[in-house]
Amino acid sequence: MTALSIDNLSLKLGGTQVLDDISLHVAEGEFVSILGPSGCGKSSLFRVLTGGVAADRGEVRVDPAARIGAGSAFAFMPQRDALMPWRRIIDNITLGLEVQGISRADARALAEPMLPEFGLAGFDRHYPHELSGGMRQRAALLRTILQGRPIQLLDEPFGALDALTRAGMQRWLERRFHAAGWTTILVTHDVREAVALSDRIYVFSPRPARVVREIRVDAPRPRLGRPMSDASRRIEEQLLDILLEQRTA
Amino acid sequence: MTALSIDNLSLKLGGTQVLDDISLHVAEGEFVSILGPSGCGKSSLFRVLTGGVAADRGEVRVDPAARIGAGSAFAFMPQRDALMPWRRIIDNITLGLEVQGISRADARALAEPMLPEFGLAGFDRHYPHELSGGMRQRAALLRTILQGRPIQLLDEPFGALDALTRAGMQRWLERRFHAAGWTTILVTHDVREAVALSDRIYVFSPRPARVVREIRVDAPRPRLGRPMSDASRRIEEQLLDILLEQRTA
Amino acid sequence: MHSRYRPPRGGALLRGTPALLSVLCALLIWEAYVRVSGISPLLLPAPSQVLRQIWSSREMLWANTVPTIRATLLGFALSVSVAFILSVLLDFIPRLRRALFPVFIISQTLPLVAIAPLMVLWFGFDLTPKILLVALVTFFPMLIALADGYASTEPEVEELLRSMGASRMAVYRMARLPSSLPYFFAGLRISITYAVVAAIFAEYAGARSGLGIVILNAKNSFRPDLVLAAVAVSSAMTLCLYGVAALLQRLMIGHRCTGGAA
Amino acid sequence: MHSRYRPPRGGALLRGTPALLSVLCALLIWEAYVRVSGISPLLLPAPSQVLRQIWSSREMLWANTVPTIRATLLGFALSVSVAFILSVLLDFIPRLRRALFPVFIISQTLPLVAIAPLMVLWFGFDLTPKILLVALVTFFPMLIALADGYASTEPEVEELLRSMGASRMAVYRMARLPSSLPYFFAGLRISITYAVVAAIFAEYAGARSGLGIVILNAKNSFRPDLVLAAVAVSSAMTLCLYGVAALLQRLMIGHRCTGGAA
Amino acid sequence: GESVAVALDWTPNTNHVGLYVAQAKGWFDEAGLDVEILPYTDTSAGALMSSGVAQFGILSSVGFLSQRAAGADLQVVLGVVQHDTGRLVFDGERDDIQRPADLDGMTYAGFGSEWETALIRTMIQSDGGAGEFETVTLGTSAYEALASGAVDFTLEIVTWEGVHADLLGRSQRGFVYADWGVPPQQTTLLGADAGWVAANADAAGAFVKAVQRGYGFALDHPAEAAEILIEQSGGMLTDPDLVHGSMEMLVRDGFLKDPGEPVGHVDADMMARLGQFLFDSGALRGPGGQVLDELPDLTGWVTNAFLAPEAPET
Ligand SMILES: Nc1ncnc2c1ncn2[C@@H]1O[C@H](COP(=O)(O)OP(=O)(O)OP(=O)(O)O)[C@@H](O)[C@H]1O
Ligand SMILES: Nc1ncnc2c1ncn2[C@@H]1O[C@H](COP(=O)(O)OP(=O)(O)OP(=O)(O)O)[C@@H](O)[C@H]1O
Ligand SMILES: Cc1ncc(C[n+]2csc(CCO)c2C)c(N)n1
Ligand SMILES: [Mg+2]
Ligand SMILES: [Mg+2]
Repeated sequence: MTALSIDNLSLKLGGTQVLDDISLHVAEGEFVSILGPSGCGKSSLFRVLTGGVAADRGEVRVDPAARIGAGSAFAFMPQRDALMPWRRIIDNITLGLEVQGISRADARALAEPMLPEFGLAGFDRHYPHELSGGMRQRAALLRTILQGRPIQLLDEPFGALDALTRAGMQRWLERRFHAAGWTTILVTHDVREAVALSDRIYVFSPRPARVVREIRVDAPRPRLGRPMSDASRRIEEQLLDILLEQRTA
Repeated sequence: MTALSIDNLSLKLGGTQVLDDISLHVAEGEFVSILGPSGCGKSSLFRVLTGGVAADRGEVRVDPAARIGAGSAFAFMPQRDALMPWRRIIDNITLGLEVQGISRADARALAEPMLPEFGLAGFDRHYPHELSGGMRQRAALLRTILQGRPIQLLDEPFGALDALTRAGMQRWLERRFHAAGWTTILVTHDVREAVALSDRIYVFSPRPARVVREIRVDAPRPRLGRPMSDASRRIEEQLLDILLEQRTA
Repeated sequence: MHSRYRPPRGGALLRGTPALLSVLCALLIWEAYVRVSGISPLLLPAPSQVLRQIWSSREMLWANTVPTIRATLLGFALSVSVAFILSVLLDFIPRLRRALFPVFIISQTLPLVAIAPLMVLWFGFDLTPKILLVALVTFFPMLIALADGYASTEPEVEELLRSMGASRMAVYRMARLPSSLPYFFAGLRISITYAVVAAIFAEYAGARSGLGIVILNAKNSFRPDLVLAAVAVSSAMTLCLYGVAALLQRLMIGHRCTGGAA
Repeated sequence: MHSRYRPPRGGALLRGTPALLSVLCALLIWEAYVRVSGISPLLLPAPSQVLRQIWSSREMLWANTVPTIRATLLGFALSVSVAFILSVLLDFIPRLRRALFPVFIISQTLPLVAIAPLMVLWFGFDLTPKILLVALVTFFPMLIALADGYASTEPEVEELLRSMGASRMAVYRMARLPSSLPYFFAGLRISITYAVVAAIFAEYAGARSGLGIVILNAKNSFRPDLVLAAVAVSSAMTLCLYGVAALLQRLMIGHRCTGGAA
Repeated sequence: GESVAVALDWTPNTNHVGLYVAQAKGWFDEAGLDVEILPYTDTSAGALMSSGVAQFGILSSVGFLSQRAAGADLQVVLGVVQHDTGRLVFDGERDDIQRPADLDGMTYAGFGSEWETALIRTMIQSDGGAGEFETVTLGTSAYEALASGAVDFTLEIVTWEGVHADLLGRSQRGFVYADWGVPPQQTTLLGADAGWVAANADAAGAFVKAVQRGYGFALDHPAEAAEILIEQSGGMLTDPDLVHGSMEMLVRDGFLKDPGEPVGHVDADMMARLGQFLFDSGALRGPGGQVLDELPDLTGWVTNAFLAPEAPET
């Protein structure tokens, strides 16, 4: 079943054509990645989905079943963490739960057990400016996950993490997403990451973004934490080729 | 000749021990990377170097020859871009030159030819909030490079870039640094990047950061843009092992 | 707060020393000037004389300070509440903002000297006209501060909240309101000083008692020392209120990276 | 600015329509009330009568508006300049800030009604006391706005500048000053409305001519229509000044993500 | 010529007519004086004179006595009116006020001076009342407050506010101070900065004589003087009936001149009795604010030395 489908979306921002006739769809429980050169329009696509900007043309349809309650179907992790400087880390993390009307105490009770896993234990009482770049990113990720929405929109969630922390988070995510049956769209600039996590990958062109290729990753799972399979390696090379081609085109 | 030496540096921030007896040195023209887990204290080390915080103990010595004029010896690229929201991109990029007393017109003349290379052509008149995450990062990098300081401190300069844009920037950097004879300290979370670019690599422990290993990379140059040499691969594996060990320790 | 931006330690008392010194200095110069120049005490009395007057008239001054404090506090409370409620309304309904904001600006442009007597005639000589005048004078800075504060909200934070399904109300409560606090406190500290001045002015326009009446009577009786004594009392009172506002600011947003000055 | 936060288009005129409508509405209700209730024009003249009065006394009103405008503009210019210079000094020398800031707060707590007559006695009936009073009343909001604005500077940006070898002066010019502008303009719009009120009050305390004199004399001569005519002129004047301040804000920082309201 | 500024005690009214006539007729210029009639402001004429902003000023006799006792270097140089124009007034429709004793417990709209209390208390007590009433300091809003019923009584100048009330058909009644234990007084006077007068005796004499001539002209030509006042006061006095009515009353009731005395004559004895009364009431305070325990010597507080002995030609 299709959880989300985007049809012929176009967007202009301040005179710059950013999205050009984007169409894509994501099935329920599917993990889809978007790859594309920096500045092509990936984050802008997310802004359209979350209502941050209105598209000039095109349509976004969300599976009605995904809209639980009055809230949004999406949990969104922006590229820049958007932590509130006046809230302690724990209160930033529970923001989405608070919005959903969960009491502060309950929200904290939900969030606190996850702090160690995210390397934030002992920092829950700190303010965002007292955290490192990677810690802020993990706090933002945790804030997103905690909302428990059916569709997760993640905009470069691991950009500021070192290889090991990143691998740990990826493994955690994959388990968690699988268990929860969450639909996911991941924007990433890391081809290997996309291959390791995704069911399908959309490759975007340079700005204005068009979908230049859609690739199904059928390498056997689990793919993380073990030597890369040949299938994965092939797809990675294929993707790099497509990107390279786009670039020189 | 030693361009920069750091001896027994310790730093506490808001009750958290961040740096613990860090000693390292960088020779003139050398490219040194710092690898370490997220939140260990890499950015804090840079803040000590640029005077953002005062160390509790220890000493930083900079080669007097590196201190040209009255200005700082360092050109610093912070992890979060620190672009000024009220300045256009071009004026953000030329900020360092303006500080050095170069006229606005001259500074722009210096900066403008480099915009295409950084993928910012046509965006010089935009404000930072009209740029994508990766574009902001490239603007911050260009702002750093343009200062022409003898020592470059780069805090994850490619974190928000896709693989290809990143590779392009790395190549450009290597050429440019080589030509200018710049001393460089690169903080990165990408082991492969560190191996590809560095003469030496320091590996930091988790917080509080200590230097756990110093590794010389003697793989033949140029290393970028071609299949990885065996020497490089060995070093990469060695580094991953050290990091893993640290983590579980 | 980054450690180097921390205010110097040493207790409020120690930190207040330079201020006390400079005030003392000014008083000494003034005293010396009066004694050396031999200027008529009808034009400029010496601070020592003013002090003596404060002491000898302490009961009368205190009896007249109470109504002024009451008018100030009630009027200011009214002003902040109204400004707050209006700021919310105007923030939620842009149409209303465009329709009403200019009206509020106009309300602010009415010269006090013309309005105060009218208020007194309409509402009598009791607390009401004073409260209203204090509110009228101080509410606009609060409104502007709040409105500009709301406008300073990071769009990214708002978009994030909206992506979470936050209602307009929740966005307001969780993003716009906290973002406005630094502006709010700047406005608060500005308008609290005006509040006392406005209360005294209102008394001037018609009252049974209060520091304004003391000043008026002392002035008409050629008693500048008593005028200044009342002025000193009113200043002390304003300083206290300002201190409370500053303290509140420190308590509520002092931990932020970007806190208020002084 | 993100596109959805753009102010609605359509020219200043069109956007001003709701405001004009609401002001007109208020005037109409007032006119109707006066006509229906048959209230004595000595207590509350109708707006139409006030308008007629403005027209028939236009020369006298204009002759008295000029000195008020002059005092307002000169006093306000003095105030902004002094506040700016002081804010820089206090920003550069924290020791000075601790010593002087409380003194400025005290200066702000002095009740106008007590200070204005003293100023007139010291400086006479000419421009000087008016300029000084306007400056005294308006300079503190500007100072607070600037000081809080400086304090709102992102530490990251300052650290970056310092890493570039920027002098304290350059950090001020390139980071602290631009960061303070939103606060500065909030302060500007607050204090410009007080400037006119202060000028009129200063005239009340002693002047050869000016709107304050017109109001005071018209009131004592049982001429409420003339009082309101002068009030209307002063309001119009304040509105113009406010408009100029708002325009300046739009021109200078309107492009920023976080702009002022209204 | 010599620059001279005169301060007023109220917005332009018929008490000031001599000043405006002299100005309009050019008599100040003739005397070699450059005279400016300062507009009425919130700062009292006494204060303006003692700080040197003005050299002359219109004063009330009670105000003058209090200010001089408090140390202001003032001197009376001309009497604007020869008899009491002050009245304690209230709404004529009110049956509950028949005599001063009825005012006990009522609300008085005051102007912010201490002598008011002494004067009113004396009136009430001389009628057998307690002399207790509440004061609301209203200054220039006193008459609006009385008209709107916000207060019960206030003081007025019968030749101005009284005429105005009559014209409006407001029934208003009043008590004459002198009927109730207060010595008679010349309510309105021309005062001067005594220091300046001593140093500039010629200019002072020229000024006072020109003013005296102005009041003399008003006495002889009330209608013409009223027109001059209307014209000179800058558009504030738009009710000619009030000005003319007031001028007529001043002349008709003999306020401007006593037989056998020149226009502007000041009665030193009358002033001395008023001074004694204020002293007895404890309303005179010295420079430090202490109630005077000894009546000061009043010689030299008033002078007729600058007046022309006979009313000059008009
Ligand atoms: N003001 C502060 N108060 C308390 N702790 C602080 C403060 N500033 C920094 N820290 C702590 O210092 C540690 C090091 O931070 P730093 O930014 O140097 O990490 P980093 O190595 O750059 O990490 P990353 O790779 O995630 O950017 C972090 O754990 C952070 O929480
Ligand atoms: N308000 C605006 N005015 C003009 N151009 C804008 C505006 N907002 C975004 N853009 C442009 O839209 C393009 C797409 O931006 P977007 O943030 O979506 O890129 P991205 O694919 O997320 O890139 P990155 O990988 O670097 O984050 C960029 O070129 C940016 O300059
Ligand atoms: C025209 C005119 N009306 C009222 C006053 C105010 N005033 C001052 S003293 C006093 C009482 C005198 O006995 C009054 C009524 C004035 N000065 N001139
Ligand atoms: Mg992006
Ligand atoms: Mg870091």
